[in-house]
Amino acid sequence: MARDLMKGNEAIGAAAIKAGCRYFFGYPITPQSELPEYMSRELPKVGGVFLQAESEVAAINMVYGAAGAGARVMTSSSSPGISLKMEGISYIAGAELPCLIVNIVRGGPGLGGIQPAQSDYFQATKGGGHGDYRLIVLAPNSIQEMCDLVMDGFDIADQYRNPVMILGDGILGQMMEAVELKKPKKRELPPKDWATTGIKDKYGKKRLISSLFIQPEDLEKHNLKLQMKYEKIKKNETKFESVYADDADIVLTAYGTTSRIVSNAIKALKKEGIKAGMIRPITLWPFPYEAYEKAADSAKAFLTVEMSLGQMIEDVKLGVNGKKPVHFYGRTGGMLPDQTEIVEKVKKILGGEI
Amino acid sequence: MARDLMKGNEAIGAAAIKAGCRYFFGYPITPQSELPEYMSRELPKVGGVFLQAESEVAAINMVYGAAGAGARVMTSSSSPGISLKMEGISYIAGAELPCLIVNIVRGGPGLGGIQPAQSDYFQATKGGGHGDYRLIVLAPNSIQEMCDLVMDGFDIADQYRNPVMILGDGILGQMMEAVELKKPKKRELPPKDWATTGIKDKYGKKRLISSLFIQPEDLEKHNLKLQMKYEKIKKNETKFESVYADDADIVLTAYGTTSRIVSNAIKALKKEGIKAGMIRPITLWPFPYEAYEKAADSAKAFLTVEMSLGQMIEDVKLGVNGKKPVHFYGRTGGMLPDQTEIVEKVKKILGGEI
Amino acid sequence: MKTVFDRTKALTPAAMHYCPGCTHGIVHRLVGEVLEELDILDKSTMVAPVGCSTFIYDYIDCDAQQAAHGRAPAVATGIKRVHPDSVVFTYQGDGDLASIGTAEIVHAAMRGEKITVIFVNNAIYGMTGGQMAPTTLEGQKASTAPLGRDKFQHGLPIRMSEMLATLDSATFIERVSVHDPAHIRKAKSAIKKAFKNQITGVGFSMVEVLSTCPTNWKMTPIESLGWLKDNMIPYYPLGNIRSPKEVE
Amino acid sequence: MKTVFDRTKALTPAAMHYCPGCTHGIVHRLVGEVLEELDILDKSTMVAPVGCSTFIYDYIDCDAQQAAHGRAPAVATGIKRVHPDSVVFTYQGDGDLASIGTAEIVHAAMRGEKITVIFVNNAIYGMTGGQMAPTTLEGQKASTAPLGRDKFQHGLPIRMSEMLATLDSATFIERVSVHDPAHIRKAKSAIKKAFKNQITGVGFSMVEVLSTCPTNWKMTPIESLGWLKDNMIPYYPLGNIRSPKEVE
Amino acid sequence: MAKAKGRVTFDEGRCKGCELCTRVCPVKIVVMDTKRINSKGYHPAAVMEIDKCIGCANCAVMCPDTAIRVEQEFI
Amino acid sequence: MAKAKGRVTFDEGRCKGCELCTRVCPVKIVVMDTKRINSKGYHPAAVMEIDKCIGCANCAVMCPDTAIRVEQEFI
Amino acid sequence: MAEQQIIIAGFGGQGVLSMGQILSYAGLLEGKNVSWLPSYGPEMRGGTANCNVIISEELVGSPIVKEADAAIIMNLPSLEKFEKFVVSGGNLLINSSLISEKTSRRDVKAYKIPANDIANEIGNAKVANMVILGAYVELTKIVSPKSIIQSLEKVLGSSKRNLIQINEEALKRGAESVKCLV
Amino acid sequence: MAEQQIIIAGFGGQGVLSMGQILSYAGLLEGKNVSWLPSYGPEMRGGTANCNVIISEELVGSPIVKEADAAIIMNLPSLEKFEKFVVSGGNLLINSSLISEKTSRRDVKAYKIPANDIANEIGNAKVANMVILGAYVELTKIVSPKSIIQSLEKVLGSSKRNLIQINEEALKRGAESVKCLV
Ligand SMILES: Cc1ncc(C[n+]2csc(CCOP(=O)(O)OP(=O)(O)O)c2C)c(N)n1
Ligand SMILES: Cc1ncc(C[n+]2csc(CCOP(=O)(O)OP(=O)(O)O)c2C)c(N)n1
Ligand code: SF4
Ligand code: SF4
Ligand code: SF4
Ligand code: SF4
Ligand code: SF4
Ligand code: SF4
Ligand SMILES: [Mg+2]
Ligand SMILES: [Mg+2]
Repeated sequence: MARDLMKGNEAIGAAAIKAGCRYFFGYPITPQSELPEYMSRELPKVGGVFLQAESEVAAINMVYGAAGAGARVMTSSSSPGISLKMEGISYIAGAELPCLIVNIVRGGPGLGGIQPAQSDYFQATKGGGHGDYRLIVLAPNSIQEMCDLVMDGFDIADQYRNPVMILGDGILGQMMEAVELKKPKKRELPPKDWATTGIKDKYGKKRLISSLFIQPEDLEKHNLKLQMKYEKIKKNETKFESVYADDADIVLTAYGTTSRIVSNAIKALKKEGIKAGMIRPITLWPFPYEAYEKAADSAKAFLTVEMSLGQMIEDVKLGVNGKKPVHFYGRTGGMLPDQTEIVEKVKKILGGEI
Repeated sequence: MARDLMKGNEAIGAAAIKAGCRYFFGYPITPQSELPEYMSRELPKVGGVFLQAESEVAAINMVYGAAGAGARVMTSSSSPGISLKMEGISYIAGAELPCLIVNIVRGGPGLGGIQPAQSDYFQATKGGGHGDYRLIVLAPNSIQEMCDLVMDGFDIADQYRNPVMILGDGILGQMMEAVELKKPKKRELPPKDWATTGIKDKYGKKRLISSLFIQPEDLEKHNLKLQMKYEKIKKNETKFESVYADDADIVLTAYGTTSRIVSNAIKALKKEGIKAGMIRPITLWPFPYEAYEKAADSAKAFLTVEMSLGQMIEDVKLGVNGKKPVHFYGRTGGMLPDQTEIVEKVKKILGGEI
Repeated sequence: MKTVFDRTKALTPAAMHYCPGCTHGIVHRLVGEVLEELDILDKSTMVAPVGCSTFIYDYIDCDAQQAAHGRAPAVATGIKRVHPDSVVFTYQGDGDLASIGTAEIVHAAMRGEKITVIFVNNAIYGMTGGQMAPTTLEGQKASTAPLGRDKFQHGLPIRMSEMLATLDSATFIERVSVHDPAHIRKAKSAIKKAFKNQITGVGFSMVEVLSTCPTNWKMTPIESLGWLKDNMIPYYPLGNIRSPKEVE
Repeated sequence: MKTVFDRTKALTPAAMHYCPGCTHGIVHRLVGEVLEELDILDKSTMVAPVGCSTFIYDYIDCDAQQAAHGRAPAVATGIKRVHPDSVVFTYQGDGDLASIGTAEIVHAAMRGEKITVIFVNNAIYGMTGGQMAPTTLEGQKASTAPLGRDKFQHGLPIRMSEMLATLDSATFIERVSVHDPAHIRKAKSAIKKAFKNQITGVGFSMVEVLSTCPTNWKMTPIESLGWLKDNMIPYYPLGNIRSPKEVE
Repeated sequence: MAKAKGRVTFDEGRCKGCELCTRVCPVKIVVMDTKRINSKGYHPAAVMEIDKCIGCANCAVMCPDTAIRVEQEFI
Repeated sequence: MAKAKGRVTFDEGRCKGCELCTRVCPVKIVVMDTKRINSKGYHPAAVMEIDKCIGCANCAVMCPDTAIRVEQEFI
Repeated sequence: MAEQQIIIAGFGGQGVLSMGQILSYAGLLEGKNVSWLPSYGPEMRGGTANCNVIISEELVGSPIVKEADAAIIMNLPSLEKFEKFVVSGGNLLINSSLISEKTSRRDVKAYKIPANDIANEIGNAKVANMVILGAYVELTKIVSPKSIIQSLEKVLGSSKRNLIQINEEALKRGAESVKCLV
Repeated sequence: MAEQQIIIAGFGGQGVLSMGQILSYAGLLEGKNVSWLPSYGPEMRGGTANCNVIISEELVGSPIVKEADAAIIMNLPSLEKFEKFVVSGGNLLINSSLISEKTSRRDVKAYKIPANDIANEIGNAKVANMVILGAYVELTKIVSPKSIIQSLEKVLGSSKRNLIQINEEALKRGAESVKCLV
């Protein structure tokens, strides 16, 4: 298939359908409404179902039902709507159901605003819901990568029976770029012999989807099982991009849209002869801590750039583990990090001014 | 007033009423239902209002309304119910409304179980809701401290116009201990001139409670203002208890019920001549990072004990900042950390086995 | 001799955990019998609520999903949309369906979701220990309404069946009771209709079953049946409330 | 000459942000006029929804709280319970009240919460760009129902007023329209009654106002009024649906 | 008209002693056996004069714990 | 019977050119002034033959932007 | 006796939890530090019930009792579940009216108290808990019988004040039942 | 010309966003890397609209244009808002049909294109955007007019194919309007 120009929100939909997703349950919210709208047009054409739920709470629980029934299913929303899904996400993680959840982040807290932000990092990576569970969080920085990660995301979800979140922002949702919907590399996936089809089939009966373990011994055992799975995911799925990070004096960190602003800044710094590199986490959970351990040996300092007032920086610090100073530059509420300000900040850091 | 034997959940209610709380909106859930039940009996006696909301979502939004109207108001729930409140909590933080939220944590994720746990630490301290906001999180380890913190919590909330969370667990909710409802130390509190009383009064009209800032410039400004407030809270309100931590070879960390098990373990270790101490964070946010910076100079190692599979440990690591190894011991799903296992773990760590 | 009554094969051998005399057990059995008689046990998925009947999946022998409190109709929607030819039903208490899950049941009904809903109204929160439900009667005491439900403070109880019957796409709604054998038999026939509607694709069907909670009503099981009859039925009248022409 | 019509002092001088011909503006003015005429502007708190009318707090000159999407009745409950002598009202769209906020409006009505609800039903999600609402008519196109609302896929539209009228404690419910001056005048009188009920402590009162969304209906403002009259009123009949004896 | 004759069998281990079955027997032959305690710790229900049983199954229909099985014949 | 006479005043800056007022005037004197554009960028509404105005206020009642003020006297 | 850690267990309805509360409150009345921790769960209705009580001169550390100085056991399942938690040399009080089995522990001091029989003798089956509590207090002297009575008044509340006398009697009879053994 | 960063701004309904899309798509057709980023918000309805377009030989870094090589300005508020983002020496195309004001920038190449007038001349006021786009393409040669036409067919979709001719005409007239200036 040739490259086509697509809007981020719609590209997510196209990639999902390509990946075999046939069920979408969602509720409108800016800046992601083009995604449900796209699905409402396109899913019926491939025999799928689009359903606008009565709320985000209902939507995530419909996802629970459909995922438990064995379907490839997704939902999407933006910040306040994602907060409403927290109980449901915790249930999905607890019941080990695969699904894709898209958060096209906007400025918060509360009703906040509708411009792009990255202030839901904590919520996505540390568990906005209750209990010891983890989402696999994928953070693309281009529409192409978004498509690729959406397609792979469904496979990852199925492979580990775990919900996967795509963490984008208003810019990634609204912008258009060239994309090619490549046929996704298929992973070896286990059969969904646990799914409640209702029908007595080759997997027999009776199947139960549940996150309830009333005996604490059982619940602990279940949690330890989840934890082992999470360790496996950490080992297999951690993903990041390193841009000149190996011999940089300063290593910047940014994900998503912000990483593109940072990469402009790095180019500008290069022109001035300053050796700046970037580690761009592609999986926010699992976070590429090891990359920082390594970089901390050679770099003099770190700078984390976020569209928030400082959330990912904690993970960067955990990775750097005290070996070098970790600085922060962030904008929030829908304001974008400024390339010039980043350049200035880097110079100040390297100049010892901060 | 003399000391009385009270169940944790009821003691919270008694302390709240003593602190002037007159409004409670909640929804039943084990293991905290005694608190709403207590309030339903006691609040009407003092002219207050108890209302069982149709859901946790409704309850937190009733709290928003009542707090915005200038009342001392609270809600309580347990893990799944708290997840449902995430959007509302983000709104309350965004609109800068003071209130008290109680989470008597149980095992998760999902429906999980009903036995005590601490696996909502991330949710409480890192923001389970969307956006750059912070809850002030207080973690008592006895019924007496719970009462004291409830009373002070209302004042803290009013002083900073910020929601305060009491993070307990099933044991603290269900156990009985002696308490004395001391007259709370009053802080100097600003007038609630921002509250929508509906009535044109000395503060004039028209007041608006909102978290919406449609212009990103305004939303960023609002977020920076919040951030400044958070810095002030960090400076003024960080609270921890240090138990033999100054000259300990190993510093354990635990909060809430777990800290009592750890303190038993420390006693047992002392008997064997092992110098173990504990830093017990009383405010989980703001977290007492400085205490760890200091302790990291003298201690040889750290051990974090949680009723979870490892959440607070990230904050401990951020405090220790790579200076010394930080170990972990945790039980989850309603299972309790075992004193003997803690003792063994400490010995292994100090013996260089792990 | 002919066996005229035997335990339905749709029930697992497990002993139910309900309190002595709790009529949840009767309703479970009726659902099981209907599943067996309609021969749909092997094509059904049930959605369990949060409430005393959470563990229904231990007792009825078909596929099951345990839903978050109140969200069973949303979960059922997800399942039914994926497997339109299977039979999907929820079993929900009054706290689950009439309080926290109000939006989900209303919208499943509005959409005419082709599911069957068994709504067990015992006028109280059973599992959590007797708190007030939206269906708790005026004057009835509850652990969060120690002086009894008060019209001015709490409003008058909600009649879910009548409310949902205002929705054009809620095709079958009937209220039944299980306080004596005759009513139990009627209840079964309503439940059967509600499942038949689903099989024939008619649409959303709900049976509201008036039920007891001896433990939290603080009565003996027998007193409870009497209380149900004397107090609940007058406020929650029995009978068919909505019926599609296609079925009758 | 006598001034027979002037801008009410209850409205701030701000120009409203609504699209040309959007009838939200008319409803705002009616609420403002009623507040002025009943002289309750200085004892009122309004609760703004999420929707095009979020910014109502910029236009009506009284205390206000901005509520999360759908939760205005819960927020209003919190306010009213704290200040029972003040006047508290919500202003909500159909997405806000009839979709995400279903549980909150049903239970505020069930409790007989002494608040006034202005429910602006324009059969679409205005603010977010024309997605389907629970009140979107059969066949009506929406950005998430590109082929129009389909009875089998989406069910038939919800009539909130009729549904809430089944609740014993929902004392006053009336549906009005603003498609011509005569109906606008009637709408105002219903709104006035709804506020009077609150002042006299009668209880929960709601006025459903059929309204237009020219932008998302993709019609001119004038066409929109005609469409409302010809399509919405037949499905959403006007008139008083529930009325307390105490008021009339 | 043929006379109905019934036989009821109790799965005693299931019985919770709720007494519901005792109130619905048209011939009032179901009673609680207060002298015995079953494995669950309850006094189980039992039938006294089985000859009177008409096999109406009311008792079984009423039992929340499906502890009763009923057979019937017409003689 | 006294004859009603009216006067309408437009707050032109508020007008969004929606035309709603033009359809409700019983004497059909409210029209859009297509020759002018107001500060908001719209053709504003205006009254052509003010003498015909009966001061019924229909136009004002219909205007979503409260751009119209109406006076009336009976002569 | 610096600290007593006690487990009290039986089935719901035997007054197991209130026994613990009365004991704790008596400790409080004597100026000691106390904690009372019930088990809770959905299985509680009609199922088993147990609580942990700690009475101490010092501040109470963990309220969870894993090494009990004493266990008061009201029914057989509780014996099986809890006897292992008693420390070597600790007290194990067994309600012999309902438990004919013996403990498998050889290293503890076991007492058989026919609590239900005694309670029936004095005319109220419900005070079996007070009988065995009386025995426990007599054995350990952890609190005075006077404090228990005072505590009883508090816990029973004004409505049930008429029951005080029979409870007192039960305590006394319980105490007597072990006097010979001590 | 390795990279062009463009801002296109005007009010809603002027075809500002589709102008950007057509340009981006043309870039794509020529094998370049492109990005298109609209502003969005509730103020958009009836308010202002603008988009950022980047056409580049290399991978596009940030899609946000802060240093524009060119700005296409369709109304006065947009001039005031966006002229400052043009780099020194960059192109500033102003729709002089609606904007009589001059730019305050002295260091940019400013072009006045009477886009609406030309559009009206050729019989369809709606193609003013194509007129000014034609001018822009003529000035920068960032893409070929052919690619624009091809892109047009794609963006307009099959239903509006009949409009292609007039759009072509508009592009040509726009190009002509600046030929003399170049
Ligand atoms: C989100 C959430 N809120 C509250 C609870 C606690 N809870 C469990 S069951 C229940 C109510 C059960 O009452 P009902 O639905 O009437 O069922 P019953 O037990 O009476 O059959 C509640 C509130 C929960 N598990 N999850
Ligand atoms: C939790 C949440 N979900 C979704 C949204 C997005 N949202 C904003 S307004 C709206 C719908 C508005 O429609 P309606 O209530 O009918 O009001 P109208 O604009 O038509 O007047 C939605 C879905 C949100 N802000 N918050
Ligand atoms: S608590 Fe009530 S509803 Fe639950 S099992 Fe017991 S009697 Fe039944
Ligand atoms: S989008 Fe619709 S409802 Fe919103 S202001 Fe415009 S016309 Fe009115
Ligand atoms: S079958 Fe009928 S007659 Fe026989 S014991 Fe049961 S209820 Fe009585
Ligand atoms: S109804 Fe069933 S459980 Fe109850 S007493 Fe009779 S046999 Fe036993
Ligand atoms: S007041 Fe009446 S008559 Fe006069 S212009 Fe307005 S609508 Fe026409
Ligand atoms: S109704 Fe009002 S806004 Fe609309 S054209 Fe008339 S004066 Fe202008
Ligand atoms: Mg119930
Ligand atoms: Mg609407």
